Amino acid sequence: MTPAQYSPLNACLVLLVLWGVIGVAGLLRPTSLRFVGRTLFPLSALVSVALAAVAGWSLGVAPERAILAIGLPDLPVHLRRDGLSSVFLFLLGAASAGVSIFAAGYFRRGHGTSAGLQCLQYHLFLASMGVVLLADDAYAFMVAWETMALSSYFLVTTQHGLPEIRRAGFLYLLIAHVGAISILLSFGVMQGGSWQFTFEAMRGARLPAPWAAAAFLLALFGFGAKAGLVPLHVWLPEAHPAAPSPVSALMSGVMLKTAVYGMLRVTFDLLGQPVWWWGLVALAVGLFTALYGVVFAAAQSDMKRLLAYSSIENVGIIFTAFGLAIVFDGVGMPMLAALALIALLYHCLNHAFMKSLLFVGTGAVLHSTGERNLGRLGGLIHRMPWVAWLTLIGALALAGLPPLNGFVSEWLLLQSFLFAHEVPHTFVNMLLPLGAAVVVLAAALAAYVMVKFFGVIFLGQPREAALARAHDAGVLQRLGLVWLAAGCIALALFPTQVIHYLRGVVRQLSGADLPAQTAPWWLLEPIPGRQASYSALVFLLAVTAVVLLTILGVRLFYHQRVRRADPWDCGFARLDARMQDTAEGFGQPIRHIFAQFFVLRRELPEPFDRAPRYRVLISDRIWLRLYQPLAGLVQRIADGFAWLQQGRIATYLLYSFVTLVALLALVL
Amino acid sequence: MSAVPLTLQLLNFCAALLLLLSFAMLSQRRVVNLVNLLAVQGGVLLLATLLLAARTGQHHLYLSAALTLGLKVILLPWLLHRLIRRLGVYWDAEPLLNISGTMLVGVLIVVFAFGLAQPISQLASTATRNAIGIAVAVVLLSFLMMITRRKAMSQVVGFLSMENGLFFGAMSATYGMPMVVEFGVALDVLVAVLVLGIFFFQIREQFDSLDLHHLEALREEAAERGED
Amino acid sequence: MSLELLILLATPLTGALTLGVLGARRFAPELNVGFSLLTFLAAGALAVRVVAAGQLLVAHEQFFIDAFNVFLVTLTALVGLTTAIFSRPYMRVELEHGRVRPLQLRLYHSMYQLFMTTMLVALTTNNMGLLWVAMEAATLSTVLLVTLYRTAASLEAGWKYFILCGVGIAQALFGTILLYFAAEHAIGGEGVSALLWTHLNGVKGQLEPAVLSLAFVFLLVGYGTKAGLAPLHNWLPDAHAEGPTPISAVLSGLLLNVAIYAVVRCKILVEGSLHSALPSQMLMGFGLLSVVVAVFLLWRQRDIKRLFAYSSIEHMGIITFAFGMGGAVANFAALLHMTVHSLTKSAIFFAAGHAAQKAGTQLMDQIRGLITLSPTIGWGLMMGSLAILGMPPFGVFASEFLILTTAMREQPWATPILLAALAVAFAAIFGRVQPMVFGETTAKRLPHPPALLPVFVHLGLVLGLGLYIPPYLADWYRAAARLIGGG
Amino acid sequence: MRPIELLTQLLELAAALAVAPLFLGWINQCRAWLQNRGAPSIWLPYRGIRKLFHKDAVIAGNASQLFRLAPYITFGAMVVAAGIIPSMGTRLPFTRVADAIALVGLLATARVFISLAAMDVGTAFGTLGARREMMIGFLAEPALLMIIFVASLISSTTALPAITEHLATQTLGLYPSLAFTAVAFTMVLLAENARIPIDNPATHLELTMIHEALLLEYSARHLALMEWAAALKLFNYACIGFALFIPWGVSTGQGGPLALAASIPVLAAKLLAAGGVLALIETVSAKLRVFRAPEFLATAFLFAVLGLLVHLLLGA
Repeated sequence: MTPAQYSPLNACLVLLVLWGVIGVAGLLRPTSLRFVGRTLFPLSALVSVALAAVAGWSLGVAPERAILAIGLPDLPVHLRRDGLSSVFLFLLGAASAGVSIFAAGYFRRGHGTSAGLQCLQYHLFLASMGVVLLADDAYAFMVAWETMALSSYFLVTTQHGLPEIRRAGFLYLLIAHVGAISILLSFGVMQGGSWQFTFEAMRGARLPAPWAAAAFLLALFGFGAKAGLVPLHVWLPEAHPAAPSPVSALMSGVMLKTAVYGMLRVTFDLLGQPVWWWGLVALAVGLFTALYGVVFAAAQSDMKRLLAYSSIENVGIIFTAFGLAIVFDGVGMPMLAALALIALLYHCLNHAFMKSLLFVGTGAVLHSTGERNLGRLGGLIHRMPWVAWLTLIGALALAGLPPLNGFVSEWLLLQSFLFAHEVPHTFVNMLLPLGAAVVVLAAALAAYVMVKFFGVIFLGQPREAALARAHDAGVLQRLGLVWLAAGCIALALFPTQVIHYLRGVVRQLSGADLPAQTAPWWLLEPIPGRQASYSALVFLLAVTAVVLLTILGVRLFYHQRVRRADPWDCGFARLDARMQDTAEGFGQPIRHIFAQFFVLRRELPEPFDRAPRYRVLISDRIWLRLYQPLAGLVQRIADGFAWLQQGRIATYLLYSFVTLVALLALVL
Repeated sequence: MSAVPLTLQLLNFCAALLLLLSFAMLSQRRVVNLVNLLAVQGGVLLLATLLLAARTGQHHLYLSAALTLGLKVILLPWLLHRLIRRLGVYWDAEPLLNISGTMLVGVLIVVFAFGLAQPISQLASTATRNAIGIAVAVVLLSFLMMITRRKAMSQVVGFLSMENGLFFGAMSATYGMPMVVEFGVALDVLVAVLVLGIFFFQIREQFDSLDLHHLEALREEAAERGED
Repeated sequence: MSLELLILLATPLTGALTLGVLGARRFAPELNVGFSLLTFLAAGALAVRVVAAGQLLVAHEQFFIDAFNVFLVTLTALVGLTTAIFSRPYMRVELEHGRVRPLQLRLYHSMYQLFMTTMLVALTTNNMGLLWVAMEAATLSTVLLVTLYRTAASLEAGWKYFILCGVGIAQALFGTILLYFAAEHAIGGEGVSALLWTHLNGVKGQLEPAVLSLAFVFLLVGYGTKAGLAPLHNWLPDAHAEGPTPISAVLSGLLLNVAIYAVVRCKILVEGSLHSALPSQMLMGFGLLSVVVAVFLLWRQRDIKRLFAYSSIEHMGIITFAFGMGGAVANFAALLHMTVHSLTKSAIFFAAGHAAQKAGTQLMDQIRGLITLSPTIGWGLMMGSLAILGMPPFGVFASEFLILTTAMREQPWATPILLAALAVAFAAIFGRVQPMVFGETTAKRLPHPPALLPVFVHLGLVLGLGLYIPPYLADWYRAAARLIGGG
Repeated sequence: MRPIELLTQLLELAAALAVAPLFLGWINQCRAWLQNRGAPSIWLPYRGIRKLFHKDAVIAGNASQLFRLAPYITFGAMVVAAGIIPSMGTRLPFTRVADAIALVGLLATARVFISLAAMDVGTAFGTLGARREMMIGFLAEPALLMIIFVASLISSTTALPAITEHLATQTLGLYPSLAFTAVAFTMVLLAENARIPIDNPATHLELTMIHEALLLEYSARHLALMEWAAALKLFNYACIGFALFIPWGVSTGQGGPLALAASIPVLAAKLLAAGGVLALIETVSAKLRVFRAPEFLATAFLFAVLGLLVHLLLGA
């Protein structure tokens, strides 16, 4: 296109179409790994980079519209790109670039869906996420939304030979579908009887308070189902491990964020004026989800399930920030609302990079060891240094430790929590600060989880002999890991620059904004005058400086001699690798302290067992208490209806007769 | 009463007779007698049609009278009798609801039907206004009969008497439907009975009996869920 | 009498007679396809003409084509054609399995064409009496097809189908009589015209409400039975499950539509005379009840064709509910839903039929790994099920989108029920289909390549309708929606 | 930045590095006195560190780079922390880099690296120690944050020096809310620095210990750095306590060299007192089972929350 008619929106569309083309191209030679893996996926990574660039560049650009000639008769597909879309498009592009390039090296021969078909589904998934972010009318949004669910479902069930994977896929698609219907109903409320399903009309529609609340709650349910808010989270720990690692990375890193995007779009853009108590609902759900997720993450012994639960935790934190923003916005504290929203968006970006990094890291481990169970891993830092050290970055970031990026967003969130006591509602202003404590507890637990994750996989001694044959990631995989890690570091070291862009987005979204930033470029001081400031860059430099000085000093004043010896075995000379602490053991304090979260089933060995074994089965209380009874209820009702249908024709005639007489009596 | 012309009195008499006949069917347990009653019902219908034709002088009524004679008085009873002889089904088993109970329900139905017909009769300009109530009653009674019977054959008889009720309703309310429809209906009834005949033989060779409890296999039995 | 209409009605009739003679020959299936094709062409021509020249009133006003029924006519002819194409290899295989004998094949082909005739007559006629006759004839022509296999189960199914629909349709006749009665009153008794829908529609304002409400009850119960509305639906699953698959496809895809069509025609008249919400409420009640009953019975099915029969009941419920809500959007959505449902559902029955043939059973627990056995069937079944479950970008989603959003505004009380029902339906159907399509297979390959062209043609159309509805089609729907009222 | 500020900064760092082991020694001294047994030399920690530096480092065969890097990182983190906390003056150029929350994060980072290093060798004890250390950590952090919250509510900032300055220059010096939080803080301090009642720094009985289990595989210079870092950590916590609860005496505002000079003895006095108090607590209380630790820290958290509510209620 000529520069005259060049617009970011068109560029994005072209790139999305390109994704589609690449996907279809995969069907040309569906079984050729060389073609699909080594050719198409790198190309798609390039497209991702381009998308990230376009979106990033368009952050400041004013909103723009487009209307395509497809869709329902009175409702062609409306598209609109504004700041919010751009942020998430950037997220999509930047994260998927790393994941795609990793995936290029990830493909293997194996039964299940052919590589070409996976390629199609994968790119359909990416493109539909893009359309979700650009859609400007309910129908286009819903179509893209469900296409996203569908394509990811097929990706999850790549290995559809295994029953548990089919089960995971089924659960995932079921909950996604229910959520989608709820979103649909929320749109039905928001169109306000105008029968205009464009978002433009919804912005215009002024709903009466109860209707608006209904729309919000329906949306919260629907998007919460996709984001994995408790108690709608059950699909997440099933689906993420089932999917191939790059797909898990995308689902966790990007797809969950589309739900956040939808929630922001509905609440701040379409409904316009959020009411403060909505925020309390979101806040409560978010906090509970965060705690629930991280506690379960700590108890897992499958590395991908662990990451999945940690995703639930982060979604919880994001929704906490969301609720906080609504509360502030509702009671007329725009500056703090802006702060909370910035924290929210920042955390979305962070999590996209960290979680994708960790998932592809586990992918690399899985790839070279074929093992997902923490109990059979260990000591891989010697075999796979690249993966180990790059994953360490992700782990530390996810643990919310300075100077990495996870800390920045949590710091911003806590800063905004500090003002919660100024909310002019008694009780609320007392309870909100406790929310901060929950967030910190979740963050600290996240550190616990990450120590477990990294320590058990990469540190210690290999728990299985087979691990000796583990090999480090290939070039393409390394490239992907490096890209994602670099993203984490960039987000960590230049928060002021990121926030500068996010401010514009937030202003566009809710009209709220931070005061003018006065701090120097290297110093993050969101609200000048409060002296609450943080500079990751200097921080890092200081620590490194001290460390280097120390090392130097030690070398200067003392010697360098190091002897290797066996570890201290307390005089019990037959210690072996299997006597290390297991993942279950590491989770034990959590199980002890948060006992009421779990339903535990233990198998303890008898003193004289020939083959003593210790097993702990941890199950989700919500699954047992909510979902199984639900299924049982449906079964019972179904049996009741079936009882009415006993095959006797006289009975059926009786039904008709009674119906007839009843209706006649009705009109009589 | 003297104001009412004779034909009209006769018509009302026929109507009453029809109602009586359907009660008789309801109480009757011998299939052969059921068929005979059906034939008689057809006869009464024929009589009513002729009377109406004579009174209103609408010619197409004669035609439909002829149809009635051919189809409902002669052909159908003959077919059914043949079937009964060929299949050897003479008795219906004990009905699902005992006779007296059925009668009681029948009476209630009649009351309901008359109540239902009230508003219509108000504006019926035709000669036999109050006959509609009876038509409804006959239809519902035949319905009841189909519900309570166990043999396929008696259900069919019920079905046909329902058709008769409809026919009577159509005539008394509107001097019969347009001819196109009349023929269509007649054709359908005929085909229906033929199909029935085929059916009966198929059922017979399948179960060597026309007892309906053979036809209760397709039901919603407990199905354990697979993986889901 | 317009030429297209003549061909449209005459072709299947002659087809019925010809095949009644030649139906057992080797080329009979091809002949069947040929007649269906001719019918379809005629329907297309008719549609073009009506779209061009507006509504059509021919043969002493006995036949009447307007926007409402012309698209149903086209749809019927199309599905009739594709089903004929599908039944070619299908019935061949049945023949080789020895499930049917050549003579039965003759019956099958001739009755198939007869059934098409009755459908088309029922759709195009202007005479409520004739409509009734055609509906009854439709029952009679299919009842012997349901019992084609002569198994105990098929006989039972046929018997129930015959009795229940016969009794039901008898009520419809009484309703028609009452309608006639009221009309005669309003118009004055010049016999024939008092049953012509156009006339009735003209004078519906003066029709006696008391009579019409009675008439509507009888008509609703009568045609509702054929439309499979709960609790009058009991014949439907049996008939669908036990008959040959092509018949299940047309029963589900066409007969139900025509029954709904009849109900709606009556509703238009009655609403015009009653000026009360009663008919709408009845429709909504029936609709919701059907949806709920159907989804919960879906939950416990083991037979693949029974499963999708119940899903047909569910969708008829949704359509009825939408018509009950009324209003431009809802009617539009309901018409769209009729179209996409009959396309999708027949496609599913095609795929399911082949699947059952390949696996040699209709029990879903014994059908596994279709996707490895025959990818086309597997994907066909999977995509069809997802489409019927309202997954975008398929057209079913488009109509459900409109229906649900409308319900949320107009009848918010109903939405929780619908939400729950759709969720249960999804769990039930998808939970069954997924293991059938995926997983490890057991069955062996068959000589005859499956005729899956129809499946993918249908699904393609449904997909297209989901993404883009061509303007003239949209105008059809709009005009029809306006006709039905509210718009 | 003014030279005086730089001077203060450097002085603080130097003081921390120098005095931290001494503070440890002083506490042991006091404890010995309280348990009336002969006290070891107060300089003992220095000797220990010096000795360790001279030894040859012995490392487990399968230890990775992480294992060798951890001590330096931990030490570095502690030094940087010392640079953030205003122990003598509040006008520190470096403190803008990190506020109280970042400080908590910094301590957490150190903890994570120690734990990872402990898991690296892959003996049962290392993992056990890491596990317990992380447990204490995630229990203590919320309490610590609540404590900081109260202080920063009072002075409406999270920057530690600003808090100190605000509290120190406040006319009304008495905050009931701070009284509550002071108790909470003391408990957190004990837990975080592996003191009785959570851990016993004097024992080497593997199954009961936490801190020692972490260091089990370390020797020589690495161990020395770890020990020094531990001392620094204790010192830092003490200084945080001073900054929040007894801020008086630090050179605030435009305080010149004199004020700075004056703040040195004040700090010394505070440290002596704090050492005494710690020794006293450790003497009168017994070590808890590991799974009593949650209750202990929950109590600390409760006190902090009470402080918060009291502040919101009384505005003081």
